[in-house]
Amino acid sequence: MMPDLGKYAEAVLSSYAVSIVLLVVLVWLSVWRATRVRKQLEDIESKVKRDG
Amino acid sequence: MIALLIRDLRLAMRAGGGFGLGLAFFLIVVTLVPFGVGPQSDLLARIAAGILWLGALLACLLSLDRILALDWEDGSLDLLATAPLPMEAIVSIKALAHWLTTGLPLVLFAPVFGLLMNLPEAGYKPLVLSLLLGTPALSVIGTFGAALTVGLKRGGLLLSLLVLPLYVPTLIFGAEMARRGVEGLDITTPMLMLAGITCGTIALLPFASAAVLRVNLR
Amino acid sequence: MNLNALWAYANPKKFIQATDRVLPWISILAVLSLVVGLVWGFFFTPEDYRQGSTVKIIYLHVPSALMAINAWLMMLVTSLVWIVRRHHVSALAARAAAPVGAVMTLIALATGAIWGQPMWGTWWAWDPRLTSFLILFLFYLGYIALWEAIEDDDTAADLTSILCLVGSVFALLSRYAVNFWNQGLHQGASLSLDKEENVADVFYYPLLVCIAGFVLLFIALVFLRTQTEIRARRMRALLARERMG
Amino acid sequence: MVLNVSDLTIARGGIKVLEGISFDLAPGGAIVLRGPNGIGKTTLLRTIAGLQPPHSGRVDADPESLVYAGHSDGLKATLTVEENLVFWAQVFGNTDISKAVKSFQMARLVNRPAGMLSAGQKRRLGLARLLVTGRPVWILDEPTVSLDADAVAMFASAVRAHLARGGSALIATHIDLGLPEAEMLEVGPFRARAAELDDFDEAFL
Repeated sequence: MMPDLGKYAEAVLSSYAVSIVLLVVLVWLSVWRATRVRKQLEDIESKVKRDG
Repeated sequence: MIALLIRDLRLAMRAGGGFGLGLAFFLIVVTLVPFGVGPQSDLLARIAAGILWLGALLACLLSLDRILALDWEDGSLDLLATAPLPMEAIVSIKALAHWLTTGLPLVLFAPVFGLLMNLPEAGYKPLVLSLLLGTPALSVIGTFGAALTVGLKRGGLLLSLLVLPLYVPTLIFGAEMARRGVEGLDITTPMLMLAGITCGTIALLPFASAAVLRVNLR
Repeated sequence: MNLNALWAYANPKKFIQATDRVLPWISILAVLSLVVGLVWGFFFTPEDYRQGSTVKIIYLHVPSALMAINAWLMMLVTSLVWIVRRHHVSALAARAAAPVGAVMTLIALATGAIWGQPMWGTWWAWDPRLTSFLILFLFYLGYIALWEAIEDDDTAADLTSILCLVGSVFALLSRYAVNFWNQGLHQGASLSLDKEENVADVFYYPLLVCIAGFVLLFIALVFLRTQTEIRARRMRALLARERMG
Repeated sequence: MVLNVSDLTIARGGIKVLEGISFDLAPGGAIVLRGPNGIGKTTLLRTIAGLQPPHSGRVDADPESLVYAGHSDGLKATLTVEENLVFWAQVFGNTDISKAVKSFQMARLVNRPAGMLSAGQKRRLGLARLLVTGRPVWILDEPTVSLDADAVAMFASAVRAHLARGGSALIATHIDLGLPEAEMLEVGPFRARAAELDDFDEAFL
């Protein structure tokens, strides 16, 4: 399954690891903040509507 | 306009520090470098031009936040903005005052610091010339940064972060010109580039600085 | 298509409605093409006769480098739109894109350094391309820091868009200056119209899929993050309105 | 009319604070703006002075006729009273400062650094600045902060002299200035109504 990367295995694997980690962190942070802000806004909107 | 320039220069003189501080900082940088890299005179001679340029740049950076912050705090900027001076002229004068109090002394004293750094003889003229051509750009770019961060309470660090990347082209061409001078190579290309950058920033950047300052005064 | 109709999406509400419809599809496509491209590139491409298996890094390095520059270009365009037409969504899209661009720059730098180690024998060389990317990264940091530092949203939008314009000019100047300063080890552009000279077909097709994946990922992230910025902005406006009573 | 404000709406931080303000200021006339703190008097004056754009409506005035004095006086502590005044006179294209020095009885202080003045003296110097600009329309934001009763009277007489010469003044203040001839304008009724809720467009509200 794993291709033979030869003497450069470390370099190739570490660059894939670094990049994928960075991308996942970026996506996760964006999604996390999106859901949080969406929820906060809904709370405020419902409160404002209730108060008139 | 001249009144503003005279006032700024007078303030720099009265406040002490204005003229001297940048120079003193420059001297300290030049003193500390041999402690960091060792006292071998051939090594110092090789890096002298670069260190002197870097020292000048840092000395400039040190005083940038004073360009506009003091006038902002005491309300002078509001009043100047409603005065019959165009904002572009105000920021240009501010940059000129900064250059006269910081850049020009550095240019004049650069040969002395060159002596300390064991700068080869061929290097003095290109070094002074490159500083003379380059430091006005540093002041004008710095004024833009100061205008961006003028309303912020802790703007000092942000100012450095914003301004230093903008300093890259000036530093590269200025230091390259001085370095080539030391090595006795042709300095025409970097000199023209440096002059071009300085003229370009002096001509165009005040418009951006003025726009930014107007936004900050809203 | 009528270009003027495009401006309708500058309305925050309409922007959120429209992007909500397409966001799931773009996200699925982005993940799909990234997985396909990276798996293809990692498992099913041969080694380069000169660079050995390190050539597989190209599937990350080139797309992220492209997106690092394109993200800045997109910010430049949206900043101009904000300055000229004053559409808030445009300014917020620039704000949303900046961290994505910064991460892309970081990936390009990291993969470049890791690649450089076996190829050039050093982690970091002051090579013009690498140096330019480092400077670009600094520009991203300054831009993001300025957005964060200013409280008033419209002031921040104005200042950051002017910084983006000025920064673009100086970034270009720096690129030229850095080239002049050091001629560098980096190979020429990996992609160009006459691909025969640069990258062989076996590497080329998975690379294209990866680039498509990065572009789609960028679009999806910018849409999502712009929605977030719009909502955060509306939240601040509602809170301020409440304070006024 | 030297200043004509019609249906002006102003915003602070993107939020409307005052709306539908209209008034005229004639040569020799004065208007005093009254209203509680935070209602937007400062924003209104800054908008009229041209420091920030109006949200909607019009301000018609010759920008070369206005002079603005805000909360801070724009004085430099290390410069003397005379140097401060001469500087502002020159910025506005004048040279003579003697009249300003006389009106605010600052003759004894001219050679003293502004940093050595008391708070009230500083404020007087800031107001003396208005005279040296030579501009007819004064826009003053809380001009009597930190002035004692005598100094307030001095200020009132300076404004009166200015009006008598055909100048005009627009003043925001809480206290009674002793200017019975000035017209009062209560800004409270112009307070902006909160924006409609579901109208979620460019303004985010």
